[in-house]
Amino acid sequence: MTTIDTHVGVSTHTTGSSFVASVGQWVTSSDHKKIGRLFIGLSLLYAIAVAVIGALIGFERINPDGAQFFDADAALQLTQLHRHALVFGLLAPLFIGLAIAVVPMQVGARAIALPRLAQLGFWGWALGTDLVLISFIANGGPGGGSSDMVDLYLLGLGLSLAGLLAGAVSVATTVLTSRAPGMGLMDVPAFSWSALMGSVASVLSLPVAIGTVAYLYVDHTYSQTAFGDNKVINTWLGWVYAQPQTFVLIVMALGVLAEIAPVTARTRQPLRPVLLAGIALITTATLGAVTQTAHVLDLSGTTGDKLSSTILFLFFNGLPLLGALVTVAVAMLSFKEGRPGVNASFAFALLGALMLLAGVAGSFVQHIGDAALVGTSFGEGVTAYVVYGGLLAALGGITYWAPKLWGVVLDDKKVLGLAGLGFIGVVLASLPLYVAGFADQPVDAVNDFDYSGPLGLWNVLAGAGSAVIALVVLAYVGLLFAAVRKGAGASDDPWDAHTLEWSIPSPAPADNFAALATVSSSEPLLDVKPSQEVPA
Amino acid sequence: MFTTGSKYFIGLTALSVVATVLYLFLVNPSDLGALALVGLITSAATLSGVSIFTRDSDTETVEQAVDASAGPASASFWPIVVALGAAMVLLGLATEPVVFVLGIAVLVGGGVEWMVQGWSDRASANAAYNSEVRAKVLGGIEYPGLSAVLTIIVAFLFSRIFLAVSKDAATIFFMLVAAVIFALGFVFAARTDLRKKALSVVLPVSIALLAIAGVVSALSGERKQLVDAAREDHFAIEHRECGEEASKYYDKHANNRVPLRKAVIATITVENNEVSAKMIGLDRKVDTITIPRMNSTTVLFRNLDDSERRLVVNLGSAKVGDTDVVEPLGTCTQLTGKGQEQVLTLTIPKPATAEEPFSFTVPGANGEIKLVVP
Amino acid sequence: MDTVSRVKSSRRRILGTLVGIAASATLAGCAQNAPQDTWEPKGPNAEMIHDLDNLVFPIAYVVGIIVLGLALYIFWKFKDRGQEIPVQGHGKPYMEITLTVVPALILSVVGVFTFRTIFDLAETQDTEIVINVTGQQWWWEYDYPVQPEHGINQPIVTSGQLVFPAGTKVLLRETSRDVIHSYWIPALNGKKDAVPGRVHLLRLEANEPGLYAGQCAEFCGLSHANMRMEAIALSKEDFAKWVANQQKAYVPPAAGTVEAEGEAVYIAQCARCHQVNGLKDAQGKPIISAPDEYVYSGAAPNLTALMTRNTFAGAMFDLVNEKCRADVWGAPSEKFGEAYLKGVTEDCLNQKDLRAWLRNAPEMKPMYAEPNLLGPSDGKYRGMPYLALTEDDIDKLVAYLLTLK
Amino acid sequence: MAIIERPDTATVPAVVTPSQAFGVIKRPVASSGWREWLFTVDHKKIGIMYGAVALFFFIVGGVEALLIRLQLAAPDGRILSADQYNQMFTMHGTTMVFLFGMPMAAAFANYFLPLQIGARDVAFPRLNALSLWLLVVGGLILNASWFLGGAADGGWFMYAPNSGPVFSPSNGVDYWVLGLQVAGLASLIGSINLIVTVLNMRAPGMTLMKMPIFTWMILVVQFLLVFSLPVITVALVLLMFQRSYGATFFDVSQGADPLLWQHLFWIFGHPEVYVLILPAFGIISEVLPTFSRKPLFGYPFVVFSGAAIGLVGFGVWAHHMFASGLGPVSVAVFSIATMAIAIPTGVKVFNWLLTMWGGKIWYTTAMKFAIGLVTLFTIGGLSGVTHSVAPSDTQQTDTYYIVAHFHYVLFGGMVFGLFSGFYYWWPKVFGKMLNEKLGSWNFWLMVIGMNMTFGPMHILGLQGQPRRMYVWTEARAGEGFFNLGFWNLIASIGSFILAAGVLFFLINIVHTAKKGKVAPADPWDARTLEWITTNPPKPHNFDRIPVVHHLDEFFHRKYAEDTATHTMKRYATAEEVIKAEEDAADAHIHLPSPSYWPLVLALGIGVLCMGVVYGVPVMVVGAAILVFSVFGWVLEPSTADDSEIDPPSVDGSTKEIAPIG
Repeated sequence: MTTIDTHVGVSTHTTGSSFVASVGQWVTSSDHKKIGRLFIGLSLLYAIAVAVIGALIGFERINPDGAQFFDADAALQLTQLHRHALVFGLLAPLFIGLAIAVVPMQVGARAIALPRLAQLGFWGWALGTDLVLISFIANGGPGGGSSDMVDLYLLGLGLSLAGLLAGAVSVATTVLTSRAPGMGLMDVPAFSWSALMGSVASVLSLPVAIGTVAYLYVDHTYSQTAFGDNKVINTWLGWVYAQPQTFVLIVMALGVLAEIAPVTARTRQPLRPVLLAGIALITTATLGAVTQTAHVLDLSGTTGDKLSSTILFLFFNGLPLLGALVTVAVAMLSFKEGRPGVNASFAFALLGALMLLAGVAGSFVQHIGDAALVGTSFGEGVTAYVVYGGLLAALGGITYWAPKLWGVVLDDKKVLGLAGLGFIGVVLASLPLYVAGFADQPVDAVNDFDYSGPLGLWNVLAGAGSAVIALVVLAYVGLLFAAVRKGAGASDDPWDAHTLEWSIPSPAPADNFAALATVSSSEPLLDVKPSQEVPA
Repeated sequence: MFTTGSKYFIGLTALSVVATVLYLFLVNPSDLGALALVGLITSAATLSGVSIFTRDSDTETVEQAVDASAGPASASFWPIVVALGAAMVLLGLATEPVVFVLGIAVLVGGGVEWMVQGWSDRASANAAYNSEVRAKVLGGIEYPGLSAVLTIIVAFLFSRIFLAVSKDAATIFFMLVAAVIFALGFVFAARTDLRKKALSVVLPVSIALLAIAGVVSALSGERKQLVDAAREDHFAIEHRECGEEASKYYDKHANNRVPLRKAVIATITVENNEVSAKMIGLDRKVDTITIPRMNSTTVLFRNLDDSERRLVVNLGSAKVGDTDVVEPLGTCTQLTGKGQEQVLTLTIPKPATAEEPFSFTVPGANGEIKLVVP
Repeated sequence: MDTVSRVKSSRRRILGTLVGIAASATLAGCAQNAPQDTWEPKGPNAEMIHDLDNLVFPIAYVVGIIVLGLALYIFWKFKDRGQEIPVQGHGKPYMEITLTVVPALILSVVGVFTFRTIFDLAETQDTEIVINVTGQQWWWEYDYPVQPEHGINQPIVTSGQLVFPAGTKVLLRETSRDVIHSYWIPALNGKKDAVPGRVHLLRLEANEPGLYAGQCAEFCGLSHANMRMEAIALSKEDFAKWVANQQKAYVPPAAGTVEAEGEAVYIAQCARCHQVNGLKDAQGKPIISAPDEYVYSGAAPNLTALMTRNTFAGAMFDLVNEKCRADVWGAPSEKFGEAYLKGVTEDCLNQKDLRAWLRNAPEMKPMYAEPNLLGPSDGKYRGMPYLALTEDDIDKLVAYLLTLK
Repeated sequence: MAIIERPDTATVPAVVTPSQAFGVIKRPVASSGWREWLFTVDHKKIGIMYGAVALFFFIVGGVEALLIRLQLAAPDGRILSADQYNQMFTMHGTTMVFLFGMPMAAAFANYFLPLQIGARDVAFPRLNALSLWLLVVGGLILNASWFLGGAADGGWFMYAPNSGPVFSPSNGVDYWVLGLQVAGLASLIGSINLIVTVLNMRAPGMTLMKMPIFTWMILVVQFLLVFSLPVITVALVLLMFQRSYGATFFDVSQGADPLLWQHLFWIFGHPEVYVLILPAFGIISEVLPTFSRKPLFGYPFVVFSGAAIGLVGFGVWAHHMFASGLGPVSVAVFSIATMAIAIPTGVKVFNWLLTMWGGKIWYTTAMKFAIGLVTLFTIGGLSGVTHSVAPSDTQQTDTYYIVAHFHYVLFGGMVFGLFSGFYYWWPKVFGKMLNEKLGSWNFWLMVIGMNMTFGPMHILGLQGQPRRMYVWTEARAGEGFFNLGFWNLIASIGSFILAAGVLFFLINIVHTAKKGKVAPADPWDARTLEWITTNPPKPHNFDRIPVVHHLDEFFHRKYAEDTATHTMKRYATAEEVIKAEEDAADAHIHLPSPSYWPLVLALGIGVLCMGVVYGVPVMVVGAAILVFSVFGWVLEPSTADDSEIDPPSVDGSTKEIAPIG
């Protein structure tokens, strides 16, 4: 227990008020909330951009002749960029940022465990992604024509992955080492738990990706023999963009739902261990992806082949689906105990989780060999469901924690409206691609396919869905901006929540907790305000 | 002295050494596995070093009151610098080597700063003392390093501006700049009360101005004469004309040697349209000059006439490379005005022959001085 | 003798007498007829210097004897014989000042004479003949610019022995092709460095025909000790003969003789570096050597009329055998020209050294300490390389060289 | 043993002190053995080590000289090859000037200058140690070349362009350049140190004109060094870049003028002559008065003539270049300036003679050597006047006449002065008297040998034998029994007699160390401050800093003039004077702790230098050591920890005797 109230670094750099000083403050800050907000802000920008690109791709796929807006090179780069930005511009940084911002507060730490590493993580990711962007613009993505820029793409990708890895390491370490006194690992709040799972999985899988990138770079630059030229980069690197690797991060989306649901229902989370197990299940199964073992259900061959194929299929695709279902189900179980009620953050989280379920289920179906969906735009639909579902869930989380991060409570009604609109957008952006997948529309292709007939319609719908999403994100960011500018002071605990972060002022001070309380249960705040608890 | 973490890594190092030795003896000395184990040794040893250096989790030296991991770390500039350095390295790898080298420098510099800051942050509980420790260790490098970098940047920018503007403009402009700097310096020296505030305005503004001017100049390219001059070395030999009129080659190339008068073996004078020569040590005119073979020798040319003249030395002819083309050999001074002098430095490896005598002439003037190389 | 020189000479005689007394004791211990003796001037320039010596050295002797005598007296007189400890006086200013002023006065007298002599020696207005002197590791090249008044109508290049007319004011224009050398004929003048890139002037004049020996005086590398020179003063008539001989046309040896074979060997082995004026190849084109392509400093001695010289290899070796050498060195000045202009005849030739030199020059004269370190000079030779000539070739070459007179 | 003032615990904050928090290496506290010497910052120990190093190199240089004389004893010598001979005379000159002459003067200066001005140490003790180690490193680099492909072969003057990579392709010149830069750095650091010491740390009452004459001469020398060493350093750097990095400062084909080197070298080289000789002048200016029982005659004149020699010495460098073709005007000016320098030098000789005039001369070995200097230097000085006359010099320069001249000046002058100092101060330094009988042998053999070696060289030179020739030929030796061959032989024989004289000195050292007589407190009835302490002095030199009232303070504490008889009467013995000082010992004496860093730093510089020859990786290692040791130097605590000091504090006392320093 301490009463030290000065922190050298904090006190010295909060005085400046000019623009330069404030930029300097953001650039040099090792405050996890600032780092997290940088991650969130930038990835929301990417979200808008990626949705616009998605819309363009959708509209591009109308003409039976192919080329609508772009020539073949540009179209190829555009699809590659779209895919890259969805995963590493949007999904991964958004959740790692959210985790960096929220997790230390949730577990009762005064700072993130490795603040400067997290800081390095952000800048590494941001600059790496910039390099990737540059390479795409200069025709250097996978399959691109400029050899130097392909190098740059690989190097930039490596840097951005390393940045994300650094963020993930910080998050995982925080949960493992910096918990408040008395908080056992099973007492960790659901979101922090999912963050732990997600970041540990990232820590285990991202190095593999980085290694692959390094191999590819060396090979591409110096020999071009081991892996082939840039046309086959996707063969080696495609898995990092694909399911189930992307599930590594959506556990945090489900974690958001699991965090918000009991608060909204004003009850303790029932079957909490099952919930945590469900979350863990997804990542455990997902991790197998890094082995690149074929996990398509293939029912040809001998009985033994069938058996092993089935087991692998069920393990890699079935278990994530099972875990996701369990997680959503147990989270919703709190409504059975508590009182029903809906607010914007819950709506976002729930809708996002549903989208994710659709995506995970889609992934399950996709990997049934007989369905012949591998290599079709069905996969794009899965990715869209997963990424955009994650986006919705993340927006729910941002809405939920906005008081702590920005000191504002967003207008519930407006956000609720956006949630609805977002839901429509995601469904529009994803479902038609499922359909198109059944119609054998090839993945990633843009121009060299006959999109005549109903296919054109599906693609237009998907494009429109992306556009809607872009608008939703834009509107959400606008709302957030307006609220922050207005500076409506949020109360310390607007949601009447359960976890430690709500015991401190809004917005949270730089060092989070003046005093560290010893906790004795999973819902420490409920322990100190028993009167508000709804009787079971 | 050894922290818990470092003990672990030291142990790991030792274990991996043992494992490697056993592996090498018992399993297969040339196997890749040995490589992996050596890698393990290296990384474990590095990590032990790092953890000893950073006093990882060494709570003994830190006052109990503050748990280093509990509070937020101080603001730090270095992570972004390191990230920037890494990005530059990678960008440089793919594009320009110079970016790569700069990136390495930034990376190393940022890394060192980061390490030292991390190390000093744990030196004691007293932040002021810690920053003093940091300053003591790094101050000796930072200030000279930074000022060197600044100096290089300023010098580089200035040079771009110099190269872009014309000679006269450059002279005047920088005389003005120098005057302004001098005046400002004087004011700052005199008005101690103003200094800090004013400096904080004047310095950034002037540096920004300089940067803009430098970048603009660099983009606009070097002034025409310089570009021409750079190209002139590529002048074909037939353009090297030593006539009465101005030569594009010789009259732009000032004689780049400034030999001492001691080394002048002969003086060739043109007066009243007549060429005459005197050799050092002889107090009379000569019509033959003898120059030792294969020895750099200097001849002084003095023009006493009104018109501009140049001294030409004819050194026979030679074949061009392996071809059969024969071209005259020789060189000349720049056009020289009345009463002015120029020198011509010659190193002649081959003697003159009867068929091809060497000589000094002055185009437009009468007379010829024979040049003898024995 | 005109009046001035008589006055000069009488002054010299008086000084000589003075010096004689003081210096005879020392000089008695000196070598007789040392060829490089600085105290036996044989020309006006060296005499000017010697006059100064005759002033300075006696002064030094006298001062030295006074001071050392005083010292000895003090050492004896004030020995500790049990006398009282003296009063602790700190000096006498008048004494001090006197002892400062007296040396200053003496030195200013010396200074005035020095001053005058320096400028006298630097005089070049009345030069009668100019010779370019170029130093190179480790020999000297002399080239005579065209000077019709001396019968020099085409350039003469020679080495080893500087030949010039006696009683004539000769101006040497010194320079160097590589490192700094110093030209020094003690009997005729002091030394003057030959510095690459500069032209330094040194005036020589010999009173009488004769042979004056010298030695490179500035350390110039490995074979510095082997860089000697000889200056040959000839009477004006003899000099004219010498000049005429140097310029005479080249006469190729008759075909079929051993000398002609020697010429072929010469063209094959030597003509790359050593120029012989007038030598023509089989097509009748003049052969112009290109030593700059093979030799570091860029030149090799010109061998036209080699046999008119008495030395070779930078005057390190005699080209004449000992008997003939003694004839030249020992000739009285009136007979000297005759003896010298005889040149090297077959019976006078120093066969031993010349053949050894042709056999393996680097062994005879250190030229590079470590041949493998010649990198910076592009592997060019410093001095004459080992040519791997057969004895047969050497015989032919010697026969041919004997025709170069 | 040193008196250590412990840090006052009351004033040291209890919080972490920087020395602990840095975790840097602590200051060493060696009390015995080799570490006591390696890490010491005590000016006396450093002085002794300087002396040992210099003496070692004196022997090395002497052996080189003997080999040279062996080669030249007869015509066409075969002892050495041309290359070996060139290396030999180059290294003989270099060694004797840079590794014997200067360091030996530095040894005397280091040891006696603080003692003579009543200080406890020099101003910057660690820099002092650095100077020593740099000298050692420089000497090692210079002499390492013998074993690494041949030493420098361009003469100690190393004229360009003969020193360039084309004409001297072995690495010898590179080592020479680097070694001299390092040794020059050592001298420069040392000179700054001594200047600051003299100007700031004199005992109370000691005005500049009450300073002992030896200290004065050392001060003048240090100023000479400060102004001349940068010049040679620049020249050496130019040469280094020319040789190692392709610069063309002396490359004639690139338009350079080789005379640039000569000017740079002699602007340093001429003051260097005075750097070598003035300390010897200072020594005998102490010895002569002591053994004549009279103060120095005309003290102010000697001081000012010393300063004048130093000053004018900067204006006469070109007299080494009279034959270089400077042109008559420069030659005339430098000729006259050179004559001018004879005047203050003459003043010195007269003052020494007049010091003895009316004295009560006690002929100890030290005195004999001092007298030897006076007479031999006079001869050298007079021959010097003969070649200040430029036209004569064109006949004399680069001949053995010059060799004779400067050996009379430097051997008859400098070496005799230093030997005088050995005999005079040996009891002070080691507490034992050098044997006078062996000393007598030493002196007379050296006098005879010296005159036999260098006297004939006058004749050799005037009769036309140039220097730096690895062989001389009989053909140019002249006729008669006394021809040049005879004199060459005599010189060679003389050199071995000379060597025998030096050998007697070495024997004397061993003899004295084994069974030398223990020195009384004041064996010579001396006159200056260094004798107001024990033999050898305590680590802190003086128990109380003496207060000075007179020039020759110590003498005046012993003697006073009897006003009745006007003679000097003794009123106190030396022991009584010293006792009086000890009784009033100072309470707080604080000496710095030893340090590792001067040694490490010097090694780093050495490695850095080798990098010039062996490539960038070596240089990087050297630079790393250098940077590391600079940090160590700056960050190390000012004293060792209290707990480190041996023995530990007793009863919280703040003053201890500790065997350090």
